[in-house]
Parts: sequence; structure tokens; C-alpha cells
Amino acid sequence: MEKILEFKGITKNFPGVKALDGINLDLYKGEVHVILGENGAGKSTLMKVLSGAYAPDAGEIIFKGQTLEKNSPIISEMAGIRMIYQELNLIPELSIQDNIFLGHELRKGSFSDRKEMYCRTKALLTSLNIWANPRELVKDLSIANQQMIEIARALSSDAKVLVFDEPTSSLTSVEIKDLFEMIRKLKERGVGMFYISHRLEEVFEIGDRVTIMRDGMHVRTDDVAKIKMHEIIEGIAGRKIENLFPHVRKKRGKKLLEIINLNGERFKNVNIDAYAGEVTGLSGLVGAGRSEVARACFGVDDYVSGEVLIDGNRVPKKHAAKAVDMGLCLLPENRKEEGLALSMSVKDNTIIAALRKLFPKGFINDDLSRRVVNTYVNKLSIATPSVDKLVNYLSGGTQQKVVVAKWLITKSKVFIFDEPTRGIDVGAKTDIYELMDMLLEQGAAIVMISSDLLEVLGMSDRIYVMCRGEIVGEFDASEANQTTILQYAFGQHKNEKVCES
Amino acid sequence: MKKSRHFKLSSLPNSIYIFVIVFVVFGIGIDKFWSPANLSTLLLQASVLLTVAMGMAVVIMTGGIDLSIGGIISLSAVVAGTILKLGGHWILAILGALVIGTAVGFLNGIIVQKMKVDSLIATFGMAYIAQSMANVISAKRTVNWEVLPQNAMIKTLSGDIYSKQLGQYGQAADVISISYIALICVVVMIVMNIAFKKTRLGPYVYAIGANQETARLAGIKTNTWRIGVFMLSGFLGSIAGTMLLIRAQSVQPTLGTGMEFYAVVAAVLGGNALEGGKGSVVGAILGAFVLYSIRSALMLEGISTFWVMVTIGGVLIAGMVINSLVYFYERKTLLKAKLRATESIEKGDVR
Amino acid sequence: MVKKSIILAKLKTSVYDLSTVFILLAVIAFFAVANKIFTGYNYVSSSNLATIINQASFLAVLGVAQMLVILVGGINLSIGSVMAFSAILCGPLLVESSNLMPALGPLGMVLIGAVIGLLNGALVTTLKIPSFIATFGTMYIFRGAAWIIAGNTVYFRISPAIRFLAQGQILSIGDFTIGMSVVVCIAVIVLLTLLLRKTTFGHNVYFTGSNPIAAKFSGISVNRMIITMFVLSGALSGFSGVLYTGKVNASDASMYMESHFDAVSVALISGASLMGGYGNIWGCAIGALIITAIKNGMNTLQVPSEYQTLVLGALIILSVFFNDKLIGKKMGVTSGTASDSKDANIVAT
Amino acid sequence: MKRIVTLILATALVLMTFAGCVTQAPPAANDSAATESSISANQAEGDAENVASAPKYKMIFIVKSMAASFFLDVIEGAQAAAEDLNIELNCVGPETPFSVEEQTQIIEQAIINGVDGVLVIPADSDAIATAIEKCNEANIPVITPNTKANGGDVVTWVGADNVEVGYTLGKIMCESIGGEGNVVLLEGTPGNSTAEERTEGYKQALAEYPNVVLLDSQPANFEREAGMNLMENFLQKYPEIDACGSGNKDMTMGAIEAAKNAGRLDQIKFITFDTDDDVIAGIQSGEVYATGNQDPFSQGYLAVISMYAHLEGCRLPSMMHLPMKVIDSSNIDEFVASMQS
Repeated sequence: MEKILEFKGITKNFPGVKALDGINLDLYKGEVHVILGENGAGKSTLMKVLSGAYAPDAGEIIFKGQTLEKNSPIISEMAGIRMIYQELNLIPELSIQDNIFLGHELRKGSFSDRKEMYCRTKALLTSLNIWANPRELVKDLSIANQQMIEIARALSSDAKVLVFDEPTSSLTSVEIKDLFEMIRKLKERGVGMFYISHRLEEVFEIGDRVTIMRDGMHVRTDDVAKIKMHEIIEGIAGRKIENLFPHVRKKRGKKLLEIINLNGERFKNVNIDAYAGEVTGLSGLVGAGRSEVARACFGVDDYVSGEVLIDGNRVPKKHAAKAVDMGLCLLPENRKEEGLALSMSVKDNTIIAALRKLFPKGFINDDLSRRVVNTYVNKLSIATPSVDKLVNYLSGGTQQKVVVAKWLITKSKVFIFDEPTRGIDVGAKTDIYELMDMLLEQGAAIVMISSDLLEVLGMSDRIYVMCRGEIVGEFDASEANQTTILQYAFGQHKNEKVCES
Repeated sequence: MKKSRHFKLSSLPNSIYIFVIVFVVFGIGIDKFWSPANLSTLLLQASVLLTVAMGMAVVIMTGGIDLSIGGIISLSAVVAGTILKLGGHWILAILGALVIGTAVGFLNGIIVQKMKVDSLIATFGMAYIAQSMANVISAKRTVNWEVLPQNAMIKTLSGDIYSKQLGQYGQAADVISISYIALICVVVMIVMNIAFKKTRLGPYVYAIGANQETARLAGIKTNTWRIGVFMLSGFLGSIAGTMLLIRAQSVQPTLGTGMEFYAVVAAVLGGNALEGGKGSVVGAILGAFVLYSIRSALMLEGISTFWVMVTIGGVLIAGMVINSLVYFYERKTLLKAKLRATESIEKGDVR
Repeated sequence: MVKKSIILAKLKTSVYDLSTVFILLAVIAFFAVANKIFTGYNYVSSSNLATIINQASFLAVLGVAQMLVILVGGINLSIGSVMAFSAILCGPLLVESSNLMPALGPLGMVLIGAVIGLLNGALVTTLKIPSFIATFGTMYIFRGAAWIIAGNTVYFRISPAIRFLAQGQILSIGDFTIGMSVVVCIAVIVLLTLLLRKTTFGHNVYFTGSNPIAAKFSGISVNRMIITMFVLSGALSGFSGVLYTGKVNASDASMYMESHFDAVSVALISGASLMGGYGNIWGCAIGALIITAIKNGMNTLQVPSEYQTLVLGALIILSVFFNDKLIGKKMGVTSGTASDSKDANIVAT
Repeated sequence: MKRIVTLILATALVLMTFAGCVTQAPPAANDSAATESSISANQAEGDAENVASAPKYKMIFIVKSMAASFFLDVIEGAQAAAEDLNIELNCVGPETPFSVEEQTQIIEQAIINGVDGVLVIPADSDAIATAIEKCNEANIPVITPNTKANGGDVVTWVGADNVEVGYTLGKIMCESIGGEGNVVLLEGTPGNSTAEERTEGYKQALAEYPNVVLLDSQPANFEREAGMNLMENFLQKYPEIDACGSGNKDMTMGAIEAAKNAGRLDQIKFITFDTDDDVIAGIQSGEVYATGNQDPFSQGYLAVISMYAHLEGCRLPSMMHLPMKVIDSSNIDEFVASMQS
């Protein structure tokens, strides 16, 4: 089998983070190369380098014998490297066939040759066992079918290399079967495929080779036949604990947050308790429904049934303002969109949530707010020349600190941190951990959603693990370790059950 | 070709509801509303708005807006009129109008796409500019010309191609007639719909409106297309200007006043969301018809002008209310679907 | 070192904020010179400047009414109709012959304006109708309604109190006379600036305009903010109606048909961003001054009016173009920083 | 909760609007409602004395703009006539003031509607021609009050045309300052033919007075505030202004306010047009020197009557000249008296 693609010493640095560290990887014609790793292991970054979204700091990509010069999304696509991302890039108002041929329509003169496109689309869909009418509008399709169309679209311009990023995350088992069916067809066609997934059972079902990455480094590559499930999990888990976790267990205070049988769009029967002086870790894979739970109980999203209690009193549905007054606060996952007003100053961003508490009369005393903000800027050592600096200028870590400061000022009782250290360099991380501890000292309860296992293990006192919208396990930090948590997160604790489905 | 999903609530142009309501209510409530003469007049009068509304719809679908249409109408008409006044040939005059209209559209496109000025502002300013140009060229006076052989055609165009007396409503109400202007409008409608349905225009407009970045990654020259769309709108605007010129056999410099708003209203009534990415040319056409049928109906009934205004405003809002109701409904169903999907994932069921 | 950078930053931002002022100065300078050359008329004479200021004051209030909505990312076309509608409903109370207390009429107008504002806000927030469309609808409805109610009645001989409010002259140094309208305008601007800059409410408004989602996540009830701004804008439109009536000493249904154009123009030139969350109330004063200065200058130069609108149109486009550039610079969007931090975000996924 | 409220609000709006169209104009409506009621009244007494019960003729009266009091006065006159003659008269105007296109549309509708006569005050003398020709084809008689039409066969024209109006006022203006001095003009909306014609008239008159200097002439869009601002600028620039001519009263009333503030009211003679209460009051108090009175009421009245006469088969002169009455302090009282009667 001939090599179609090869990564040579790919390295990519982000401010404070070494995302990829000299990765060497190759892909043969007609093979499925599964890439595994924790969130943040660098899988997606590597693929983004391949697609040309990122330029590597070092190393080169060799495609069909020659290196990809100044790669860009368009170039890589022309070359025949197609990505299938989780978030779909389809135009909802367009028909399936228009989406599939968007940008390279077949034309008769200046008219687009709908008949031909129809036939080809039809053929394509049939070959993938999708029984949809090519003239259907994409917006009328189920999410699963939209995903299939996305794949079909990639195939339409006969791709040489396909990258599946979590393709099955929103597919039903039947559809997954169809997908695998198709993947096998593609193998016969000699298409090389990278396959990123969190469903380990899939590795054995579809994969030829498997590569495990960790902290942006290549751990091992083996034939699937030669590797065992537990080896994989250990491979993924085997991170050395750096001691950047200042966390010391305090005595448990009273129950501050109680989530009872919360049911919603993306999660069901969620029960979570959080106690004062404790960090309650909420672990699981991306898309397991952790953030959704957080958003729902904070009141920015709606939920179907269930209750959220703070200190025993009920938090009204979809009423964030009330939740804030009751002392609940959420530090959202993506701060740029949800946490900050980028066009406003550090001061305005930090003070915003506390305004009502600080100035009950409604009139702002600028000196006071300045003083307050300054104290927290110093406390959190937020790196900004002045509090009038626009947050847009600040680095990711500093921005996160601003968001934290925002809630510290409100003197909230319950803090929900969603991925508190995402995209933050190590130094800043410790700051934020210390900060959490400080909060605990003040008798706050913290719920920490994190995909970083070490963080969860290092910081939490109790750990809930979510998998596909459900809480699948609850541990005391003492009895938890990376492997067990991963097993639950991957849904491997009921291994056989998952496999037969 | 088979439109499998055409009768799905969400995929209908929203104006269809109001359109039906209006036509039924008026049809019943007002005698002569369905009379051939009324309908053919309706088409004739709506022609101008129909023409610009289609252009506006396309612009809106790309996520922009074109408030300069009114100015473009005035300007192009004035230019054509002036050419006729100078004894120019009628073809020359019309060409002149089309060229100037398209040029202004091009300018809009450049300002929006290259200078990155929000289209609302850009065209808002351009409206002032075009209107002033019209005033300058016409010296603020009505432009008229003596009928010469080389411009006699303009006169002819104002007439009917075909007109036949039927019987039932009695006299004037039964004359069914197709005027040249209506014909032009119909042709434009057909061309636009073909262009939108059968060429790349449609898909690209949706793609750009939905997400410029995705469109660019799909290899669409977004800049070119958006500028092109503004030019199209300008072009249609100048056609409308010419129509008004033909109708009045003269040009007042303030000809196009207020037209831009009517066009936006028609387009939006037609379900073209201002944020772009959804809507249809057909919808805009229906929207324009709604507006005009309301006006003509109320005029037939002899309702005072002011009530016509109130009604139009009300219908616009009513239309939007219906739109958003549909939107709520859609979201509900979508949510249900999602829930079902997630459930089926949980218990990897067999459909 | 740090101190210096702070000062620099402060200076920078203030310079960006003052961009409109520079435009104004440029305009005045231009017309001063042009008039000297062509007509020999002293454009910058204290009296002429006074005229400009007095005329601008009304336009400024109008602009503020628009700006309030723009701050939360909306637009309000119904201002003129609200003026007419309220002025007609309260017409009988405004005339000097009415023996009721003069404050009643204005209060009524402001109230009516507020109610219509509420309607607009509700349409925009709860029914998700784009403000452009919603307010266009109400513009038509209430203009029509005004005519229906009024017919051809003109309310004139407006009660002196209101007249004084709009055109009374309070102090004059030499031939530099400042009218009450200017005081009123300044009062409005100061009050609203205080409201928007010095109160929690104001901060929430700016935050909402700047990033609604983040606002939601900070426990701000976004819809309430938007509705409130529409109500304020409506109330202020009603108040502009009062000023207009007092100024021209009469009120009728066809009052100020072009207002929505003027108001939008002022707000746009004032350097606000249609995206919301960016703009200063006092900017409206500058915007109004710019427009008035141009009109006045072109009148004095005897330039035909059609060229006035020509210039106005160009000015709108250009000033917004440059303002956006400046805002862009101010937020460092142009530099690579934004994209880098984005990448940093993506790393972990 | 709020959503529900809004929904109610919105539906209320819808209902109102549809009430607006399917029923006849609601009681709140002004003219047409008035017509309806008056007619029905007539019918009532008609049946009582069993004279001609149903209205004999159906006519439509189209004005330039519903937004100008002058035309509303014309309509009053027309309706009075309709009432006296038991005619079903429908008075409308374009939504966009001075839009001749909309006037044309209304006429087209009227033809379908089968009216017996069309009375239209052309918003533009040239552009209305096509519409009139349409009426001729459908042999519906057309009368153009106030403004002439250049084209189409018109039964007759009633009134004084705008150039003439401007000319007369211009003469008065010049006379008022004894044939020499400085004057300024306030023009109407640029591009609006009424505005341009009146200005032209003024200028024709001025041409006859070599010693009268036209300092400046700028548009103020028939608008009070615009008129006021423009006058302020003029007062600023010109220390010597003896008279100010204007295309309509709104601009003048604005200008007067400006003059008041500048304390130069007594130095300037304001010549204007239209006779609304505020103008009359202005003349009585001496603020306004003179105003042109086209006598809108009679224009409307006479127009309708002549249409009636024409339909009854009488021959009419091709022009019925209603000379514009000039009203100033000398004859204001009798004018007011005549108004009351």
C-alpha cells in the first residue's frame, strides 16, 4: 500500500501552549487511521493544520509525494483533502444537490445543469444509502442526515483524503452502520481517512491503525489488531501529574446547589449536588451535555422538567437575573461570545454584573467602582495597563480572569466554571486554581466543568462523569483515577452493552 | 420538475398567507375586485413596485439592503427624459437610464463590499446623492419633450398591446387589457425567477446571505457577487424609472420618492428576513401584490387616503407577526425533532 | 512607564471619540474661507454661529431620540409620526387659549410618545420583528392616524410657556444670542449622558448593545433594556414634537415629514455604530451642528439646495467610513491580535 | 407574558386595519365618512319627501396632497356642492404628497369603478395627461380645478394657475415696498411643479421691477421649520430685507417666527399664499402684509357644480377663471365676515 499523506515534525505553538510538538504521522491509501486522545491532546489542531486553517510553526505536510506549499483551506480542498467537522457547513435554505455542488456547479451555458446534478446527487446518495430527494431543502433534514450530506459533499469532489472529526457524535446506530458501510466503500476506492472519535468501540469496528496523542505529542501508533482497549485507555490517560494544583480539601459546608432530575433538550435526569467549600467536578467528553446543564440551571436556556435549588430555594426557569441575585453565576465556555463585551473596557466588563449589588440606588460612583475593580485586578493580577483598556486587547488568560473577577465582585455563593482554563497558559492556570481555592475559603461552592482530566482530578473533591446526556458516575476524588473516569466518559463501563448496539 | 417539499409550511413565502387573506376578503367584500379590468390594472400599477421589489429581495437575501432605489428611479428616469428632450432616440434614452442605474448600483456595491460601510448607511447616503443628481440634471423642473418620430415609441409603450371588452360587470370594469409596461414587468419577473432558480444566482445568494465565510470557502467570489447583486438592484431600479417615465410621458425629478421603503416592505412581507440567507423572489412579488391589492381595493371602496396608510402600516406589522408566529412554530417543531433524534441516539433505535 | 502608556491610551481613545469634532471644525473652516472668497460674508461672525447653534439644538434632540435606539442596535423611523400624532392629540392643550395649565400638553405628548415607543419595543423584542420594519409600520400608522384625527385643523398661537421653551432667548453677549432651545438641548444631552454613563442602567444598556449574549450571561434582562430604550426614544420624540410646535408656533398633522431622514443622518454622522453599544449622546450635538453648519454655509454661499443634499449624502457615507476605521483601530480589530487569541481558544478543543 | 401582550396588541392592529378596509371608513375617518353620512342624511329626508333618493351621479375628486390644508379646504367646498346636488363624491389624494403617479393610479381605479366624472388637481401638468387620455377613452369627463393639464381633453379648468398666483403675489410684493428694495423668496419643495411654477411667477413679476433686488431664493420644502431656519439664515446674511415672498403659508409662518426673534418683523413685509386661520390672524395682527386667496372652497364647489352641469348636458366655457383674491388689512374684515356666513 502506498503512502498518500505524511506529517513531518509538525509543531504548532499558541501563546503559552505547545499545541503540537513535532508530530510525525502517515496515512496510506484506503486505510482508516483512527486518532485518539483527550480533549486538548492536539488532534483537532493537527487536522486544522492539515486543512490549512493553521500554518504550522515547523514541519511539513507531504501529500502525494510533494509538500503542500503555503496551505490554505481552499488549496487543500482543491488538492482533495476534505474535512467533515462536527459543526456543519451547509446552507440551510438550499437543496441537497445545490449544497453538494455549491461552488462547482455543473453548467449548461450559463444555466446550471440541474438534471445532471440531480442524477449525480441521486447516485451519490444512493451509494451512501441516504434515501433523500436531492431537491429537498437541507433545513428540512434531520441533523443526522445533514451530517451525511456533509460527508456526501466532501465525496462529490472525489477526495483523496478525508478527515472525520467526531462524525458519529449525533448519528443513530443505524446511521452509524450506514456511515461505516460507506467508509468501507471508500477504502475500496483507495481514499485515505483520518478518523477522530471518542467512541472507542468504533476504533475496533472500522479502524485499521490507531494513533494516540497526548499533550500535543505522539504517544504510539499500532495496528488495531495488535492493541487492546485497556492499552488504549491507559495510553490516553497516562499523563504525569504536574503539581500545579494548590487545592487542599476543606471541610464540607452546607449544600448550596442542588440540581434535581433536570431534563432538557440535550440531557436527562441530571442530579448534581454542590457543597460549600468543595469543588464539584463535572467531567465527560465534549458534547456530553455538561455545558447544556450549566446553561439551563443558570437560566439562559430553557429546560423541560426538574428543579434547581440554591440554599434550598428554587431558582426560576429562564431568569438569569434572578439566578445572579440568588448568588449563582456561570463562567461560560467561550468567553468572547458569551462572557465579554469586547468593545468595552476592563472596568465595564468586570463591574457589569455587580452593578446592582454595588450601587443599589442606581447611581454609579466611578471612584468606588474603579477602586473595587482595581482591588480585584490586583488580587487576580490581571495583566492590563489600565482598567480602561478594552478587553479585546487582552490575552485569553487575562480575559478569563476578567470574567472571573466579574463574578467575584458579585459575591456569588455558587460558581459554575465551564472550561475555566481553556486556552490559558500554564502560569495563568495556577492563578485561576488558587483563585478557586480562595473562593472556597470564603465558603463558596464551585462546580467545575472540564475536559482536562488532570484538572478535574487535581481540583475537585467529588467528580460527576457525564456521557451522552446522562450522569453515568459519581466518585470521590480520592477513589477516582484517570482510567476509571475515562472509562465512564467513553461509556466503556457498560462496555459490552455499547458494543452490541 | 417535482417540488416535493413545496407545500411545507416553512418553505412557503410568508406573504402567501396575507396574500390569500387579502384576496379572499376583498374578493368577497368588494364587488369588481375580481373584475378583469381591476386585475389587469392591478398588474399595471404594481409593475413598478414589482420590478424594484425583486431587486430588493435579492439584495436582502444576501444580508444587505438598498435604500437608494428611490433615488435611482428618479435619477435614471431624469436621465432618460433629458436624452429624449435633447431629441435623442428612445432606445438611446432607455439605455442611458439602464446604464446610470446600474452604475449607481455598482457604486453601492463598492462602498459596501470594498469600503466595508454597512449597506443601510451606504445606500441611505447614496439615496441623497442620486436624488440630488436628479434634481441637478433636471434643474428641478418636470422634464418633457415634444413627440418626434425617434421617440414616438415611448408614447406607444404607454398603451395596451391587447385589450378586449368582456361582459358581466358592465362597461369599464370588463375591459381586460395587457399594457406594454405590464408585459415588460412580467418578462422581468420570468427572467428573474429563471435566473434565481436555474442559474447560480439563487444558490450563491443564499450561501452568501447565510454565511459569507462558508460561501468563500466553497470557492464563491463573494465580493463580485455582492457587488453584482447591488448592480442588479440598480438595474431593476432603472427599469422601474423607465416604466414611470413611460406611464407619465414626462419625468418629475421626485418620481421615485418613497419607493425604496415600499420595496423593502414588499420584500420583507415576502418573507425575506433582513438578516439574509432566506426568502424568495416569488415572495417579494406576492408582497408587492399584497400592497397594491390593498391600495386598489381601498380605493375601489373609496376609503380615505389616511386609512389606506394606516392599513398598509398595519398589514406590514400583521405580516411580520405572522412571520414570527411561523418562526416560533418552526422552532418548536425543530426542537421536537432534535429531542427525538437525541432519544433515538440514547436507545440506538431502528427507525 | 505604565503611567505613560495609560495617558497615551486615554489620549488615543479621546482622539477617536473626537473625530466628529474635527469634521465639524473642518466644515466650519471651509465655509468661512469659501464665504470670504466668494461672497465676502463673515461666516464665523458670532451672530451667524449663534444662529447655527440655535438651529442645531432642535435637530440634536431629534438625533438623540434616534441614537438611544441605535445604542441597542436598533433604528427608529417613527419619530416624525410620533411628533405629529402626539402634537395633534394634545393640540387643544398647547394653544394659549386653553385655560388648562401649559405643562399638561407637553406632558401628554411625552406620554403618548412613550406609549408608542413601548409598542415599538414590544414588536421588536417579543415578536422579533426587525426594528427597521416595525418602526416603519408604526410610522405609517401614526402619521395616517394623525391626519385622520386632525383633518386640516391647525393649532396655532401656542401658549407662551411652550414657545419660550423652544425659541425664547435667554442670554445674549453682543449679537451672540443663545436661545432656550439650546439650554433644553444641553439639558437633554446632559441628563441622558448622566443616565447612560453614570447609572447602572446606562452601563447595562451599553453592555447589551455591545454584546447581547454576554449581557444575558451577566444577568441583564436584554429585552427590558431594548424596550426601555424604545420607550425613551418615543418619549423624546414626543418632546421634540413639543419643541417643534413651540418653535414654529403651530402644530398640524403634516408636521415634519422628513424627520426620520434627518434623525438618522444626525445619529449616523455623530459617530455611533449601527451594530450598537458604541456612540456618545453628545455626538448628536456635533452631528446636528455639522449638518446645520453645512446647510447654513451653502445658503450663505447661495449654492442651490440640491447640492446640499448631495453633500449630505456623501458626508454620511464618508464620516461613517472613517468612524468605522477609527473604531476598528480603537478595538485593535485591524491588527492580528484578535485572530491569535481566537486560535488560543481553539487549542483545547 | 410580554409576548402575549404584544400578540394582543398586534392582533388588535390587524383587526383595526381590516376594519379599515372591509367596512366603510370608520366614524373617526374624516372626509369620506362625512360624505357617506351626509348622503345618507339626504336620502333620509329625500325618502320623506320622496324626491330623487339615490345619488344621481358618482364622482371622484383627487387633490395633490392630503397633507396640505389648502386642498382640504377645496375638498370641503366640493363636498358642500355634492351635498347640495345629492352627488356621491369621493375625495382622495396620493399617500405620497404630490405624487402624480399615485394620482394616475387613483384615476385608473376610478375608471374601473365606473364614475360619471373625474375631478383632478394635477400634481404635475404634463404627467397627468396620460391619465386624462385614459378617461377620454372611457369617455368619462374630466375637470381640472386649480391646476391646468397640458394634454388630454378636459371639460374645463376652474381656478387660477400657479404661475399667475406667483405673478400676482410678486406684483403685490414689489408694490408693497414701493417698487424698490430688497426681497427674498421662500421656494417650495425642489422639483415639485407647484413650487417651481409659483417661484417662476414671482420671478416674472420681479423682472418688471428693475429697482427690486432679489437677494436670495432658496427652497424650504413647504415646511414651517425649514422656512424658519432659512429665514434665520437670510436675516443673518442680509441686514436689509424689505419683503419676503413665499410659495405657501407654512414657510411664511415659520419665517415670521424667525423675524420676530430677530426683532425685524416690522421691517419686513410678508407676502404669502393660502388663507388658514393662522394666516388670517396674522393679517389682522399685521404680521402678514397680504395673502393670496384662491378661494379653495369655491374652487371645489364650482368644480363639482360645473361637472354636474356638464353631465346634465350644459355647455361650459373651456376655462373658468376664478381670479385670486388678494387679502390684506384693508379687506380682511369683510373676508372674515364672508367666511362666517
